[in-house]
Parts: sequence; C-alpha cells; structure tokens
Amino acid sequence: MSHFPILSLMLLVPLIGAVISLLSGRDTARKVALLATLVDLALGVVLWLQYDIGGAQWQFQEHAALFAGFEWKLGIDGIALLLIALTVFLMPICIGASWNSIEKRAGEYYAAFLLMETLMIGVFTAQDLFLFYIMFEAGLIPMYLIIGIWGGAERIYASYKFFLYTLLGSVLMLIAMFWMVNEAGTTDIPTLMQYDFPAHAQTWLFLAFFASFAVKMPMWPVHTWLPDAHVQAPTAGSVILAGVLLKMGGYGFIRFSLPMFPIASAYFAPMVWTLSIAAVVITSLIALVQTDMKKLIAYSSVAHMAIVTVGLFAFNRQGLEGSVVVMLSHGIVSGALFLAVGVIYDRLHTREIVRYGGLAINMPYYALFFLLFTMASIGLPGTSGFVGEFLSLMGIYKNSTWIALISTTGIILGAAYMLYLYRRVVFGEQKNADAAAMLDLDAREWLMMVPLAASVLWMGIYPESFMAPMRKDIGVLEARVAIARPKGDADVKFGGKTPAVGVATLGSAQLKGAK
Amino acid sequence: MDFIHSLVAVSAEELISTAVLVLLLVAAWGGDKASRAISIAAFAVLVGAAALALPVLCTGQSGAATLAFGGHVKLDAFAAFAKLLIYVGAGVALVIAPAYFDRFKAMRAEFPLLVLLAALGMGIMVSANDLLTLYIGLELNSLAAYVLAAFLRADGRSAEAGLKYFVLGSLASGILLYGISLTYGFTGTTSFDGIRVALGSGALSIGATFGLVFVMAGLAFKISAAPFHMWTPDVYEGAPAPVTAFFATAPKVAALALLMRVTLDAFGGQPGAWQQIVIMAALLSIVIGALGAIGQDNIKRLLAYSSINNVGFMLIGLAAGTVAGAQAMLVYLVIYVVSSVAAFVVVLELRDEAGNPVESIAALGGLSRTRPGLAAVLAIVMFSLAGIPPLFGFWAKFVVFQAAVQAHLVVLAAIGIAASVIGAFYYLKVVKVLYFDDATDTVRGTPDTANTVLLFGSAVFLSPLGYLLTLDLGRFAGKAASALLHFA
Amino acid sequence: MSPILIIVFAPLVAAIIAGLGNKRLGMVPAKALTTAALFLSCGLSWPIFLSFLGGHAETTVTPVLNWVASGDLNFAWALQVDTLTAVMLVVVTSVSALVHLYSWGYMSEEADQPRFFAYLSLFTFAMLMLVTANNLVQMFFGWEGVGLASYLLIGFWFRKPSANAAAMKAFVVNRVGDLGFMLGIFGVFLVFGTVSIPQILHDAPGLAGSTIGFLGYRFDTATVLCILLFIGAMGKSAQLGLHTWLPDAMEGPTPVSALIHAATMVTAGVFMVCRLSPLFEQSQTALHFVTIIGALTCFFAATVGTTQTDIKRVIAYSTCSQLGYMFFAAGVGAYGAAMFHLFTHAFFKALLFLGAGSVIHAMHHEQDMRYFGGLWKKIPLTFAAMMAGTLAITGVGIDDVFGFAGFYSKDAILEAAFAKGTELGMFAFALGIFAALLTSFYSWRLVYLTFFGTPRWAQSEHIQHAVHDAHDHHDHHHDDHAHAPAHDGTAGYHPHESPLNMLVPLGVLALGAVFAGFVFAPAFLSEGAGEFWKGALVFDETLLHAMHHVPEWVKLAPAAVMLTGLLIATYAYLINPAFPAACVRRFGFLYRFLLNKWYFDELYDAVFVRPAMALGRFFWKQIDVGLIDRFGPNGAAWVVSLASRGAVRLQSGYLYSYALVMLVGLVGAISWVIAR
Amino acid sequence: MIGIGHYVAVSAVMFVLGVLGIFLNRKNVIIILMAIELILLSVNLNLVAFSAYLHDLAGQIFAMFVLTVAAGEAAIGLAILVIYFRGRGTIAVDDVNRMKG
Amino acid sequence: MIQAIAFYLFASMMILSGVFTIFARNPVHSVLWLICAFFNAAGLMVLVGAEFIAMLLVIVYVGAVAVLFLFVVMMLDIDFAELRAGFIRNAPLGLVLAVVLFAELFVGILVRSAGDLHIGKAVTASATPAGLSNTAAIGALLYTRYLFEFEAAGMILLVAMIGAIVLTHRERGDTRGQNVSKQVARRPEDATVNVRPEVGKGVQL
Repeated sequence: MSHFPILSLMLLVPLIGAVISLLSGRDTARKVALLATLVDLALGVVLWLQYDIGGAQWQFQEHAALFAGFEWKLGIDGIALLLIALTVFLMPICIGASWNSIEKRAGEYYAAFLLMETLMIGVFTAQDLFLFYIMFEAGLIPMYLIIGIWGGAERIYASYKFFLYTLLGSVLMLIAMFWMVNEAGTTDIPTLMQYDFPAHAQTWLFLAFFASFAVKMPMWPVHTWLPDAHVQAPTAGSVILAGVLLKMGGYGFIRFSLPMFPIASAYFAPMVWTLSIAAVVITSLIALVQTDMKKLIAYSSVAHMAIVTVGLFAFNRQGLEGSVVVMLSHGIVSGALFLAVGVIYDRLHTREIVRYGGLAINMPYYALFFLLFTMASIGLPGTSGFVGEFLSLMGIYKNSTWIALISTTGIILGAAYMLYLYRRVVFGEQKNADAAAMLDLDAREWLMMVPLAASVLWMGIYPESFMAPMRKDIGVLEARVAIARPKGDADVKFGGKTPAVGVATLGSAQLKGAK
Repeated sequence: MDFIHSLVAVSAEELISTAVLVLLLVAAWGGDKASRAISIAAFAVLVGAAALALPVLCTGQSGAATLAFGGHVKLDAFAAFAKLLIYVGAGVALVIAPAYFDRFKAMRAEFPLLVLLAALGMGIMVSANDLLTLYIGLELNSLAAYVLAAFLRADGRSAEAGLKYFVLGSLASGILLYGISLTYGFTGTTSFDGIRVALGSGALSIGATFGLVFVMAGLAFKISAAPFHMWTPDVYEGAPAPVTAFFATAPKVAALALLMRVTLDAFGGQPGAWQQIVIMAALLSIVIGALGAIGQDNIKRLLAYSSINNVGFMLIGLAAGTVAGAQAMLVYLVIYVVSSVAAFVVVLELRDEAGNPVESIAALGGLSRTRPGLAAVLAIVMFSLAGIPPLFGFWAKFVVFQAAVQAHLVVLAAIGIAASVIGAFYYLKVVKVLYFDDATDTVRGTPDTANTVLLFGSAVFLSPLGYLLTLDLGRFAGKAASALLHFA
Repeated sequence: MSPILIIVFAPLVAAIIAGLGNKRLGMVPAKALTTAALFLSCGLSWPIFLSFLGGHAETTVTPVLNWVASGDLNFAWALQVDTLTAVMLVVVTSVSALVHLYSWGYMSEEADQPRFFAYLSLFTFAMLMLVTANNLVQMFFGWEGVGLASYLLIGFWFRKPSANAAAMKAFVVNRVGDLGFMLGIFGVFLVFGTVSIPQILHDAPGLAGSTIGFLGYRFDTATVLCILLFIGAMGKSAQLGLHTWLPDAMEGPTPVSALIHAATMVTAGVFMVCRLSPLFEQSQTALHFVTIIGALTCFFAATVGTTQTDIKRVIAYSTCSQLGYMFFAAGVGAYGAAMFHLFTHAFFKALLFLGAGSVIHAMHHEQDMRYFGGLWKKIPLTFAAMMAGTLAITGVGIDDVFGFAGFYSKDAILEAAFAKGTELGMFAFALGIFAALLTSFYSWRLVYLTFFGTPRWAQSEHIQHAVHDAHDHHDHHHDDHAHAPAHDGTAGYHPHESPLNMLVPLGVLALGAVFAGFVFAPAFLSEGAGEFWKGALVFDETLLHAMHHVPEWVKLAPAAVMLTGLLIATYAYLINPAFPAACVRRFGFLYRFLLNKWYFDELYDAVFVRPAMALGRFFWKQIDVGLIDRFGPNGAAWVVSLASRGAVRLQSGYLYSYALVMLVGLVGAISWVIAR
Repeated sequence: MIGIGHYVAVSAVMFVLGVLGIFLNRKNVIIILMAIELILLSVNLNLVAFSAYLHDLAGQIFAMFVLTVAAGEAAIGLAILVIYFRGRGTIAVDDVNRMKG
Repeated sequence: MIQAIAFYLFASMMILSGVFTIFARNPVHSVLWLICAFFNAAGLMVLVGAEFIAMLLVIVYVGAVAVLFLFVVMMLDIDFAELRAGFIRNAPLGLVLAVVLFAELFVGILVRSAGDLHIGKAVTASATPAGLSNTAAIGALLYTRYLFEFEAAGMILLVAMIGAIVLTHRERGDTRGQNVSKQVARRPEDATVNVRPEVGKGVQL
C-alpha cells in the first residue's frame, strides 16, 4: 500500500484551488477551478487503480495527531472509494455547467464549489467520528452561500430552509457521538463499527443519527427542504446537491447506523420501511403534478432515495449492494437530469415546463441524452438505474412482500412522472418560438453529457466494475447486521414446516429433497 | 517571608495599580493630549501584567502554595488563565478605542486608566479566594464599567446605558451581598476554603442554600445569564463601541471565572445545590438569547443577545461540574473572546461617509461587494458563533457539550444543542444581509490599521486553522481547570 | 464469432450508428445499414430454425458478459438458443426485416427516417435479447427494451399530442405488468436461489406442496410466482385489464404496429409463459388464471373489434383477441399450440397491418374505414394481400386438405381447450368459438368496408387536404386527377398502389399467411412435436391425443362460426348497408358500450389517472406545503418569531421591568430550592 | 440578648423594601439609588449581626468595606444621574427607555 | 429587657423609615427618611456591640452619602409636582413577588429552623481578639489580614473619584480654570515682594 498521503492531497488540491479562485477574477477562477477538479479527478483515478480490491478493508490510511479530542485520520474502504469517485467525477462537470452561466462573483462561486469538493471527499474519507462530523456539517456553509447568492428568486427562503433543516437534523447526532465516544473510549470509526453498544442505548443513538441522515437523505416527511433547495440552486448546485450531498445520508446509514447499532436498526426497520414507502408513493405522486422541471426531479430524488433506505434496511447483501448502486446511479442520473434542465435553462431562463415543448425538433441530441437519463431514472434495464433498484427491491422482498410491493410501485409512478416530463418538454409541438429557436448542445455541453451518459450505460451493463470494490465491505456489513435481519414474510414451507436452512439458500437440493 | 510571598503573588495587580497612579499623574499634567501615549503605556502595562501571570499558568500551579494574604487571594493557574484572557480583552479595548473616540473628539486620558482599573478589579475577582476579595474586585470592576458605559457623555444613549447598567448592577450587587451575608452567617466564614469545609458534602442548611442562590443571582447578572440578562442589550447598544467590545470580553471572563470559582470551589462539595439552577439559567439564556436576537436590527444589540446565548452554552459546561466541564468552559471563553473581539472590531469599522457609526444590520446589505474582506470576517464570526464547523466556534460548543455528555447530562446537551439551531437562524440572517442582499453602499471610510490587524488575526484564529490550536488550548485550559478543582 | 451474436447484435450496432449518425449519416445509408443488418440477422436465423426443425440441433448458451453478482444472486448476459428461441428468432427477424424493407416505402415522405430505422433496429435487438435470455433478468431487460422501443415508435410522430399520450400510456401500463414481473423474479429468486431459467425449470417440480407467504397470507408457492410473472405477461401482451394501451398504440406508424404490436412484442407474454411452462405446470390455479384471462381477453377484444371504424384499431383489437387465444391455449396446457398460433399469427397479422398500411398510404393517411370503399380496383395487390391475411385470421381451411395459417393454429387451440375436458376448458372453448365468430365478422367487415362498395372518401379531411395540396402544387403527381369530377365520392382523389418495396414484404408475408400453417403444423403440433420442442416447453402428449379425439362437431364448429360471421358481414356490409345503422339504433346501449371499449379507459381514468393527479396535488399542496411545511419548518419559524417578539417585548426598556424580571428569577430560584 | 433571628428578619424586611423601592417607583431615579442604599443597609445589618453572634470580626470588616464601596457607588451613580439629567432634562424612570427591544 | 425595647424601637423605626424613604412624595423627604433609617440601623448595630461600624454608618452615610444625595436632589432642579404620579404597570406582580420573597426568606431561614437559628461556627482566624475594643480589634485585623482588600478599596475610591470627575467635569468658558503647573512653577520671588514699609507711609503696590 502506498504511503503517499493521496487522500490528504485530494483534500488539499481543491482547497488550494478555492483560495486562488477566491482571489481572482472570473476567467482565472473558472480555469483554476476546472484544473483543480480535473487534478482531483486524476487523483481519484489513481486512487481507484491503486485500490486493492481483495485487500485490507481500510486502505490509504493516514493518521496525524493534530487536534485535541479528535484526530486527523483518513482512510477508505470500497464504499467510500465509490462515493469519492462519484464526487471527483461530478465536480468537473459542475464546473463545466457553471462555465458561462455564472457571471457575478465568479471567484467566490468557484471557491465555494471547490470547498464543497474538499468537504465531500472529507466526509467519505474521514475515519474519525468528529472529523466526519466536521466535514459533514461544514458542507452547509458553501451550499448555503451557493443557493443564497447564485440561486433563483426564492433563494433566501430555500437557503434558510436547507441550512436550518439539515443543521437541526445533525446536531442531535453530535450528542450521540459524544455519548458513543464516552462509552467506547475511541473516536476511531472502524473500531466503533465493531463496537457493541448496549441495546437500550442503541435505540436513542440510532434515532439521533437517524435524525441527521433522514434529513440529509432526505426521507419523508423531512424532505421538504429538498424541492426548495433544488429549485433555487444554480444548476451546478443542484447537480452536486442531488449527486453527492444526498448520498451523505445513505453513506451515514452504511457507515454508522447499521454497523454501529444493528439491534436498533432492526427495531426501527419497520419505521424506516414505512417512511420509505410513503416517500415512494407520495413524492412520486407529487412529482406527477409539478409544473417546474427542477421541482419534479427533486421530488423524484426523494422517491429514489427511499429505495436506498429500503435496500439498506433489508439487511441482506442484495439490498445493501443495491442501495450503494442506487446511490451511485442516482448521483449520476439526477445530476445529469439537473444538468439537462440547466442546459435549457441557460438558453431560456425558465424552469416552467409549459414554456418548452418540441425540443426534439431543434435539439435532437439533447433529446437523446435527456431520454437516456430519463430512462435511467425510470430504471430501465441496461441503465444504471435498474441494477441498484432491482437489487434493493429484491433485498427487501426477502423481508416484507408488502414493502416490496409498494416500493416497486415506484417503477410505475416513476415512469409516469418522468415520461410526462419528457413528453411535455421534448415532445409535442413547438409552441414557443423562443424555445424553438434554441440551439442544440454545444461542445462544452457535449463534453459534460458524454461522460455522464457513458457511465450510466457502463453501470447498467457491466456494474461489476462498481460492485467489486465494495463487495468485501458489504460482506463485513452484512455479517454485522446479520443479527438484525428479520425473518421475512415470504418464507417457503413444506407441509407447514419451515426448512431448517434460510429461505434464500433453498436451492435445488432441498427442493428435490422435499419432493 | 509570608508577606513577601504574598506581594510577589499579586505582582500583576501591584504593577497595574502603580501604573494607574503614575499614569493618572501623567494625565493630570498632560491632559487629553496625552491620552494616546497613556493608552500605549497602559497597553504595555497589560502586557507586563500578562507576562507576570503567564509563568503561573505554564507551571500549572495550584493549591496552598498559591495562596496569598492569609488565603484571601489565590494566584493559581486558573486565575492566571482568566487574567490572561482579561488582559487580552482589556488590551483590545485600549487598541481600538482611541481612533473611535477621536472621531467624536471625546478621547480622554481617563479612558485607559479606567480600563486598567477595571482590569485590576477583574484580576482581583478571578484570584479571589474570599467573599470579601470577590466583592472588592467585583465592585472595582463594576464601578469602572459604569463609568465606561457612560463615557461618551454627550450621547444620550451612552448616559442611559450607564444609568441602566448602574442601577441594575447595584441591585445585583445588593443581591450578591445579601447572599454573601447569609453565606457568612451560616458558614461562619467568608473564605472559600472555609465555606467548602464548613458545608461539607452532607445536607445543606437552608440558609446557606439561600446564600448560594443570592450569590449566584448576583454573579449571573455580571455574566448576563438569563433571567438576569435584561441590562445587556441596552447597555451594549448604548455604550460606545469599544466599551461594548470590552464589556463583551473581559468582564464576562472575569465574572464567569468567578462564578466557576464560587460554584466549583466554595460550593464545590454541594453540586446538587446549584447544578439545576445553572442548568435552568443555561437553557433560559440559550433560548432567550437566540429569540431576542432574531428581532434585532441593531448589530450591537444582536451581539448582546448573542453574548447571552453564548453564556448559556458556557453554563452547560459549568453544569457538568467536572474538570472537563471547567476546561471546556475555559476553551469556550477563549474562542468566545476572540469572536467577540472580531465582531466588535467589525462593528467599529462600520461607519458612513461622515464617520458616524453604522449599527443597522439592514445597512450592511451587500457589504460583501463593497467591503469583501470585512464582510468575510463578519461572516466567519457569525458562522463561528453559530457553531457551524469547520469554523473554530464549533470547537467551543463541541467541548462544552462533550463535557456535558460525559457528565451524563445528555438531555441537557440535546436540548441545548437543539436550541442552538434557533441561534443559527439569526447568525444566518446577518450572513444573508451581507451576501444575498443588494448593496446599500452605506459603509464607507478607510479601515484602521490596528483594526485590520485584529480582524485578520481573529479571522485566522476562527478559521479552521484554529483547530491546530486545540491541543495547546486544551492543555492550558486543562491546567487551569485542574488547578481550580485541585481539591476534588 | 457465433452466428447468434451477429443475429442479436447486428441490429444494435446498426441502430446505434443510424441513431447517432442521424442526419449527418444521411437518410439512405442509415436505412440501408439497418435493413441490411436485419436481413443479415434474418438470414442467419433461418438456418438455426431449420436445424431445430430438422431435429439435429441442441440447446446452446453463448455467454457474453458478466452482469450482476451480488451474493448468491448471480446472472450474466448470455444468449441461449433452443427450439422456442429459434421459433422466435425467425419470427422476429423475418417480420422485422420485412418491416424494415416496407418502411422504405411507407416512410418515404418522412424527414426523420434514420431515427425511425434506428428505433426499429433497436427494438429488434431488444426483442432478440428477450427471446435469447437464459435468465429472468435478461428477459426483463429485453422486456423493458422492447417497451422502450415501443414507446419511442408509438411516439415517433412526437408532434402529435395523441401519439405522445399513447406512447406514454403504453409504457406506464406496461410498467404495471412489470411490477408483477419484478415481484415474480424476486419471488423466484427467493424460492430457487437463482434467476437462471434452466435451473428454475429444472427445480420447479420440487415446489409441489409448498406454500409461500405473500402480503401476509400463505399461498401455494408456484401459484404466487406464476401469477406474478403472468401479470407481467398480461401487460406486455395486452390482456384484459392491461390491454388499454394497445389500441392507442396505433398512433405509431403502421410498420411499427405490424412489427411490434402484432407480430413480436405483444407475443412476448405468450413466449414467457411457454418458456416458463414447467413452472406454470406446477400450479393449476395459475393456469386457470391464465385461461380465464386469455379467454376473456379473446372475447372482449373481439366484441370491441366489431364496432371500431379505424382500420388499425380493428386489427389491434383483433391482435388482442388472438393473444387471448394463445394464452388460454397455454392455460389449458397446449403450449405448442400457443406457440404455433404465435408463429402463424405473426405472419398474418403483420400482413394485415402492412396491408392496412398500404391502404392508409394510398389513402393519404386516412385511417377511418367509413371513408374507404371500393378500393379493390385501385389497389388490387394490396387487396390480394389483405384477402390472404383475412383468410388466414378467420381460419379458412378444410381439414386434412389445406388451410390458411390461422386454420391450423386456431383450431388446435380450440380443440385443446375442449380436449382439456375441464369446466374451465369448456368455458374457454365457448368463448373462443364465439370470438371466432366475431373474428370472422369484423375481419370481413374490414374487407368489405375497405375494398368493396362505393368510394366514400370525399368526406375525409385527409383526402381533402391532399386534394387541396394538389391544387396548390401543380407539379404534384396527383395533379392530373385534380380536375376530375368530385361527385362520385372520390372528391377527385385517386388512390395509387404502393411502391414495390412495400409490396414485396406484403407478398412474402402473404406467402407465410397462406402456407405457414400448412407447412409447419406437423412440426409444431403433430405426435412427434415433442422431439421438435426438446423440452423447451412442456409438451403434453396426452392432451395432443385428446385433441385428436374430440367430437367431430368440435372440429367443425370453427368453420361453422367462421361462415356465420362471413355471412353476417356480407349481409350487413354488402347486401344491406342500412343494416348496421339499424342495429346501432336497435341496440344503442350495447353499441356504445362496445364502441367505447367497455369503458375501460374511462374507468381507469376515473379510478387511477385522475385520483393519482388529485392525490399528487393533495399531497403536494395539503400535506407537503399545507401540513409538513406549515407546521414543520414554517410553523417552527412562526413559533420562533412569535417567541422572539415576546422576548423583545419583554425587553421594554424600563428599569423597573428589568428589575422585576431579575426578581422573578430570584424568587423562582429560591422557590425551586425550597420546593426541592 | 435578642436572638439572631430577629436581626435576620429585620434585615430581610429591609432587603425586600429596597427591592420594592426599585420597581415600585416610577418617576425618580434618585429614589432607586436610595432603595439600593436600603438594600446595602440590610446587608450591613445582617453582616454585623452575624459577626456579633459568631464572635467573628470578618462580618464587621466586611460591612466596613460595603460602606466604603457604597460611598463610591453613590458617587458614581449620582454622577451618571447628573450627566443623564444634563442630556435629557429629566430623571423620571419612565423616560429611561430610549433603548429597548 | 431594655435591650429588647431598644431593638424593637430601632427596628420598627428603621423599617418605617425605609417605607417612607421609598414612598415619600418629595425626594428631599426621602433622603431625610433614609438618614433616619441609617440612624436607627446604627442603633441596632450598637446593640450588638459593633460600635465602630455604627459610628462609621453615621459618619460615612449620614455625613457624606446622604448629604451627597441631598445635594444632587437639590441640584437637579426637578419639578416636584410631577413626581410620584402613580404605580407602574406590573406593580401588583412586583408586590406579590416581593411578599413571596420575604415569605420565603422568613419561612426558609427562620421558621424551618424552629426558633433556634443554626448559624455557622466562626473560623478562629478572624475571631474577635480578647481584650481589645471593637475598634482596636477591627484595626488590628484590617491592616494585617485584610491589607490587600484595604488597598483595593482604596483603588475603588480612586475609581469613584476619577469616574465622578470624568463624567461630570466640564470645561466651561466662563470660569477660570486652575493651572496646576503654573501654580506649582510659581516661585515665592515671583509672587511676593519683600518690602519694608516705613511707619506711617503705608504700603506701595
């Protein structure tokens, strides 16, 4: 393993870029930002290549006793690797999306974005509980500024809502962290992940963490910040918000809630399921009646992230792996969708669906990309959206057929609202002359769309690239939550007796034996 | 020998007292023209006093060796820590005041003297080991503070601030004294050690309890903890800005240190008697501070409520009643002092074309475009005060809540931290005005060099770079806290 | 490289090139590329089929790429070829290739042809993935892929709101079926621990007597799995309940209807049931369900077909009805018959659609039969092809001599239903016979309305447009007809026969419609057909025997009802054209009921679509905004600001009130310590 | 000798009177200053009484310091009052509310 | 007995004076009532044997503080007719609270202890030295054990002085200020002329 502190470097590069951007004008700032994000992308590629898939659970570990109370401690496992990859992948695209559309205070804008990148990578690399918290919370500041300064008309309300909602969710987690550190005597996340907290304490610890991650995720009914934040944020802000920030909630569940409080996780699983299916159905229905493109996609994000929670709280391998894949896929797809909205927003400066129509005529390639992302969002097999959704739902089916049934209705509703959106924007007559006069994708937009499209297809056709790095870590997690796994209501019985072996392993041998 | 030891122990106080007398003479002869020179000299005196206090902190002295004057004074590491902070606060006041008062042609030679005298009183407060010393120190500080509040006497608001501060402060003194008298009566002594011994850890007599409550009420006034906080917004608003900056830093440190000394040392054997009161005061302060701040348009008033709010958080550390809690409070104090300094220096920098102070928050609209540096510092301060990581203000709340959780005050910590979100609301409002609103272009004028240096320094301190100080800060605060609780 | 790889992926490659190249590539190269790719696939498919027909081919599996491995769930991209697949391969590639060719002519006036051909090829690829799948997930991939292609092709004329609505409807309704399919896959994995089809079919007999929990109740395991999977089939094959999208799908260009909504995609459900027949055999309940749904669909669609006036809709309901036949055949265990009907149906239904397309082409995109009439003279070749198709669908033929394609397959299905001997079999038989009557009626009605009688196209808006355009553009080829007298119902418009590239596919398919039954019936249905299927589906020899021994009247019944239908149609539309109107007046309610397709669309609109929208609006405005936001963040903000105003008011500025507050605090603290 | 309780009671009455004086008074700040003196008087009485009954001089010395401080306090208080009066021309308590909220 | 009578006399007079201090219409009367209260308090102190403090009370308070009050009251030329127009808004609440406070003090400290008040035990360090008078004993302690506080109290008075001056001192154009340096620098030979007048000639200036 490399002793070169590549993770620290990945944190440092955007930070330096941020400082330079802050102090320079628009043209320099965006170039610096692009350069910094590309360097980080390159480092991310190196990181992926250097990552030893079969090797130790925690790799690239760094450690420095710089602080009192917590430590500078970095390290990644496969899950973190994937999310870091997602982050460094999306960032240059975000910069690209802002290239022309951000005119006022560009230096500050790019600085905020680069700062976001540092913090996001920090969240995924932190191996110290409090270091994680600091990174987790710190992201609020640049995002608040991004929404508030460069956002739309209602940006102030949205930025407040975003900030306070998520802050309130997080602070309780901090208290729980104190308690845990006090109890376990360490701030080391890998150690804590194996620490068995007393069952009664797990309950409230879980709830405290849940408050934070549920808001971040966001889960119904604490999702209402998301539509506002998304709608008001500038395009790149929405991309990064949907692409990475929401993943922090899911990452939190994987990293903290499940392995640290397995008993409580099991206890609260029905609650999570209920909230998730409520989200799937309710937010999908809401998405159906939206007239604002970004709001529609924002609501769809809530529904998609509910699939993540459903999968996570299935406590089995398919569910867990599926959830991570949904997170990755949603990161790319929702990011791409927001970008697609941004492309036409840049041209017409409205997000109202009715102002568009018939774009397939004047923007055929745009229509093609939009279609691909729409289909990925719907979960068409062959796209990234399918693999994760399928695995997650498969996972939950083992636990509860009811939950599986209702969450699977998401595929119907999802198709309905996404196609309804696509139909109104891309299909139909060209009702508006200005919309009809819009030009198809330019080179810059092609450069942003193609990698997204390629990764959507890659993940859909050969997801093994993305599943291999996390397999071992999911295995560890699965073993950890094994005690939490409920029996499930879909067990097979012969003559009223359940086979001794678990349902999932009921292979051909037993079936033959039973015959 | 004993007397010499005592004299050496209070050398910082002696230095300041002597300097005050000498400088008074200079002032008498030199008049107001000498005020700048006196300020510089006073600053040097404070540096000297700090230098005298520093070794005590570094060696972490505690216990009987630090007692002086028959045990009435106690120059331990805790006192030294607090003194250093107090001198910092006072020093900043000296640095920022001349330029401000000059603009009103109101700079007087007595200003640095009063600051020095107040610092002297505060030094006595924090090293008090006897109720009488406590009282003397407190009054020395208070009287100087009353005068300072009304210092800009031509300004009606300044006089009103002085009047309110004086009346309510006197009432608080009366309450404190009444408590002292009861404590004295029911323990038979005014010495902290004596009180601790006399009370033991058994059942507390009701008289002594009353005494404790009255004393704490009196001190709560000084730290502006709810519900004894009512004077704070008015005085902060009315007093001249450098004085407000001074009030927000040094006296708060002194009063909190004193409160810690009284509760943890004198009444340290009886935590049950005061813990719940402290908790109530803490929560009330947090909530009222936050709620009050939301409705404000005057930045000084807002900072006043913010200070009430912050005191609430510090009291959570006190409620823990442990070394960790005390240590956390001290760390919090350091960060709070720097935040306050930064905030008030920004306030000083806010002035219109004619040089008049701009105190309306609305007038700060779009400051990030006209004065980006200033706006950035204020934004950092606001986020820091709100306790949002990665700014250093988060660390203050972090240590305090960690101490509370360690002391099994989980529910208190949870309520407190949830209430901090209300606080975040108004800090955000300031940032919103600075960054999101349209430029009003009210704030003009060139920045003062001294202010710029202070702003830069405190901004760096409050930035994430501050975390690099956590080890040292923790170590010194730990020394001070263990010196305070050495008997435990 | 294995031929199967070329068969499957050539259309994909062509689709990608044509689709991405689009206008840059040029129209002709795109068309040529895709068509060539399809003919290549087709050319490679027939040898495979023939080798299976010859009985000397074995099941092969060609691995392509790993797909998903998650714990014990493991499936890969792979192409499996067995008899069933081989049948589907030829059906799909042949029809597709012909449709590609046909589209050269039919779509010649379109500006967007590369896109169209790319879609067609893409569809073919997806369909081939579906039929070659060796695991359920890949089948689902193909399943959804054809859905996507169908969506795109239905919405090909995306400017038309009705086309967009129809496309979306097709996708969403299919998704309802997919819900069942997905749950079925989940259940299969749960039970068998694998999604590999051969493995499942191998293990299926072990399910006997087991129960599984589903939605809190316990059911027979196989029943739950099969019904869930069958719900998927219902969606794709437009069975009763989930059929509503198919008639609307006629908004797409006619070649699409021929390829997707007649010959291939809609039969995927049948294919799936046959593919999983060993599993279905484990649950009589599920088979009953399949039978009932199939029979009802068969009946329902036929009834509706009798009243429709749009030529394509008639054929669409006909398709729906024929799919019902296939399903109840599968339901009674005659999977071979079902597959055979699928096979023949592909030819004659594609033929009918393409013929209809030719008519529409000739009639300048007029689709309403009321504006046709007397066309046989104008477009005789089309008329001939349509006649072949009609004869095939109505099942004209004489036992043991010769019959058109439908004759063999449909009779086999009806006999199998009767031979099953169960009440349900009889039920299906009865409905099937009645549907056959209706089939005959509406098929002949179509022919009469279109090709016989007097021209009635003067009232057609499309024709009027065409004539009008011709007036404006004197160099237009209709120009010489422009001044012809308009009083003969032609409005001066004279339909022309379609170009050769449309007629050739018609001719090929007509051959299929005529001879497919005669040629292939022995292989599919005879005593030795088990050899042919090689276990690719459950082939019930006993049922076959029973079919041969059904009473004579059963064998004659289809012919009888066919003739009856023919007679009624002849009377109503040739001899006494006033008769239909009289019937409409007489049975007004029934007519409206059928004309409005049993009011399914209205029902769904009222039960699902509107409530969904209303619920969405309710959840948004009332719950999200009105409840969560109002009492959550906004409520909290309101409370805080209220409390803040209170706190500020408390700060009255008066010394005495400050003192009072201090006193309150003091008294409070004292009271606290006293009370404690 | 009179019981210490009597002294404590008298002192308590004085204390409460002093507190009352602060906020029952509407018109004149000087009265408030006098009320504060009453409070200090009650404290002194307490200290002296306790001192006597404890046979410990600390209380009396404390009382002496309280007197000293009270003198200083009165001086400062009256000075502030004077400048306030100069600025506003009134010392009515009701008028001392330019800052509030 | 005499002691008891004296106690009750002084105590009741003091309380009465206190009441009148805060309720008197005229601030001048208030000051006078305050003085009366001080006198009675001094009497109470004498009763318990704290003569020095009693004297101090009379001298410092009556002689200095109260007179200062009187000065200010007179100086501030307040329109007396307007004063004491009524009670404030929350007066009832305040009254109730005050009564509650008193009741709590009374009940808490006195009643709960059931007559016999358990005060603390003196620490010997500041115990009244035997054989010394009250004044001498205080003096002996004040300059030894309380030296630090004593000095600090000096600083308090200094603050009071500086404060009072800084706040109230005005440079007035119509008064002649004192020039300290000029005064100090003045030598006798500049100011005085040594003349030796002859008898009967008077002085020549």
